[in-house]
Amino acid sequence: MNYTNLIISSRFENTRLAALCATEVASRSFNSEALNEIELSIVELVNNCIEHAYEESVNQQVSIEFKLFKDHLIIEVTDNGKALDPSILDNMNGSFDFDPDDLDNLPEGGFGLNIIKASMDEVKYERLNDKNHWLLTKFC
Amino acid sequence: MNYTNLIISSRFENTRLAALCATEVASRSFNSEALNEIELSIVELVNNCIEHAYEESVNQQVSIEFKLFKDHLIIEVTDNGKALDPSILDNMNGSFDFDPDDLDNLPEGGFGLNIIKASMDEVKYERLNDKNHWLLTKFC
Amino acid sequence: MKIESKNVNNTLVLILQEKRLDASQAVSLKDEISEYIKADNQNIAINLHTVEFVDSSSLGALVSCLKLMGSRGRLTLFGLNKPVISMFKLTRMDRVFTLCETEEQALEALEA
Amino acid sequence: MKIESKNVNNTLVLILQEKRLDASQAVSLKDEISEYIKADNQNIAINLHTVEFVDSSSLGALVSCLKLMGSRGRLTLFGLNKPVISMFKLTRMDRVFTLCETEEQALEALEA
Ligand SMILES: Nc1ncnc2c1ncn2[C@@H]1O[C@H](COP(=O)(O)OP(=O)(O)O)[C@@H](O)[C@H]1O
Ligand SMILES: Nc1ncnc2c1ncn2[C@@H]1O[C@H](COP(=O)(O)OP(=O)(O)O)[C@@H](O)[C@H]1O
Repeated sequence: MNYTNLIISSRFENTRLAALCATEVASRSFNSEALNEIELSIVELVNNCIEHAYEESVNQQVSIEFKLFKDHLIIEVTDNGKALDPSILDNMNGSFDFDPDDLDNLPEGGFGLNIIKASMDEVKYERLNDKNHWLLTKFC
Repeated sequence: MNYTNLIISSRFENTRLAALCATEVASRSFNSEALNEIELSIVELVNNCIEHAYEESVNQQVSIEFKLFKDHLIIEVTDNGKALDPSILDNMNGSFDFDPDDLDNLPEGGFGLNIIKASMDEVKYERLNDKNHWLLTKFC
Repeated sequence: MKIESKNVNNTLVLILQEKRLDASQAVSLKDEISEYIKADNQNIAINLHTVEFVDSSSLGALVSCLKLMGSRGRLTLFGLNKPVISMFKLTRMDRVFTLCETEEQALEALEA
Repeated sequence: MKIESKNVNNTLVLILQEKRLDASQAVSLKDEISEYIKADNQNIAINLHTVEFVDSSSLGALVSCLKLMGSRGRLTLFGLNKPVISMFKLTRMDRVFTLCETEEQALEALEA
């Protein structure tokens, strides 16, 4: 197992540090399509921590742990911000339902969790000791 | 101040994670020549931790903290490995003295600390609580 | 956000200069393209060839621009790299935007 | 370590395919170039144009190859990117290696 941990300050510009580490760690075991999915998932997740859990207050910390095993990668993201209502995650089904011809009502947001669900093999959320823990798993 | 902390496992292939984070963090304040010097210094330092402090035993941890201030960057590298004899660092003068025409006696190593000293504005080493602490400073 | 622009016939071509469109740029992406739309450019083609990564906030910014354009005119995107195309397909936004490969095809689509 | 090779007149040109030469590659860099030297190639020109970064362990590997070549023949490097040139200058190894810009210049230097 190869272990890496990145801690960033809660600013959107720092999300790309998580993206860089994720793709560098994962590049040893995943093809380029899977790498894109991993990069996208980590960016969406860390953006959510900054936007929703920390409500954009800066200088909070987001921790991103990478554990690369022989046949899978586990990414654990932790923040100290506001809790998520777990039913929101449960109700996401990884699909994108909207009427493409109804221009005025096209969604401009609300994609993040569905993207993560569609891109990773497992997505778990837990609230523990006033912290949010996200556990993403992807098999090689 | 923008704070970032990266923890890697002690394998040479992980040194490039430190290089990626260093250049991404520093790219916001330094020009490309300075970025090269920062990247090189962090790679040399982390390589040394893995090679000398941990004597290449894998699955030890090296922590690299980046603190980006308005006019300078501080990089703090910490490991739990063997101590350095501080006189080694003190005796490095940041210059490279050898006879370029004496092929047989050209040095094949021993560049690392001199490279770091020549590339950064300040290099400090401390042994504290059985840990090695390296403090590198570079002004923008 | 760096954007170059040029006029070709009746179309404004906007050439993005960013490698990544993420949450740190989404607001300025939306604002700057919106300015061009509000300035009454009825045909806009956006060149994304430098862009290697688009997250959902920047995708949302582009959707917002498309809605702002509404019935005033037409907006197409071209030069999308593979990960960017994947993002549009994953979110099914490939059914909403006119995506072209080259500038030529984008101009044709707009002037048709 | 990916290395392509070709023969031009009496010179073996080795084209490195790596973006980074660091401690994780230094041993195989040294071993693979050493094989070419031991196989009695007397003129070797190494193309470094893909290489964006060289650390001291890889620089040491190249010095070791230069010493192994010794009086058997000649070794030059060409196509060095800016950070790589800086590394040679910083360590003063630019005084030890023959550094050329292009393959042509490298071949000329070897055949002179
Ligand atoms: N890390 C998080 N912490 C707290 N709430 C979150 C988090 N991520 C998502 N949420 C909640 O779930 C909703 C859906 O998130 P998402 O699908 O990413 O879309 P968006 O972020 O565009 O709203 C958010 O609006 C927010 O209420
Ligand atoms: N992080 C470290 N921990 C312990 N000893 C070190 C460390 N870095 C350097 N040293 C000692 O200092 C010497 C010089 O290091 P350096 O200049 O990097 O050259 P090299 O690593 O090629 O020997 C090493 O040989 C080692 O004895």
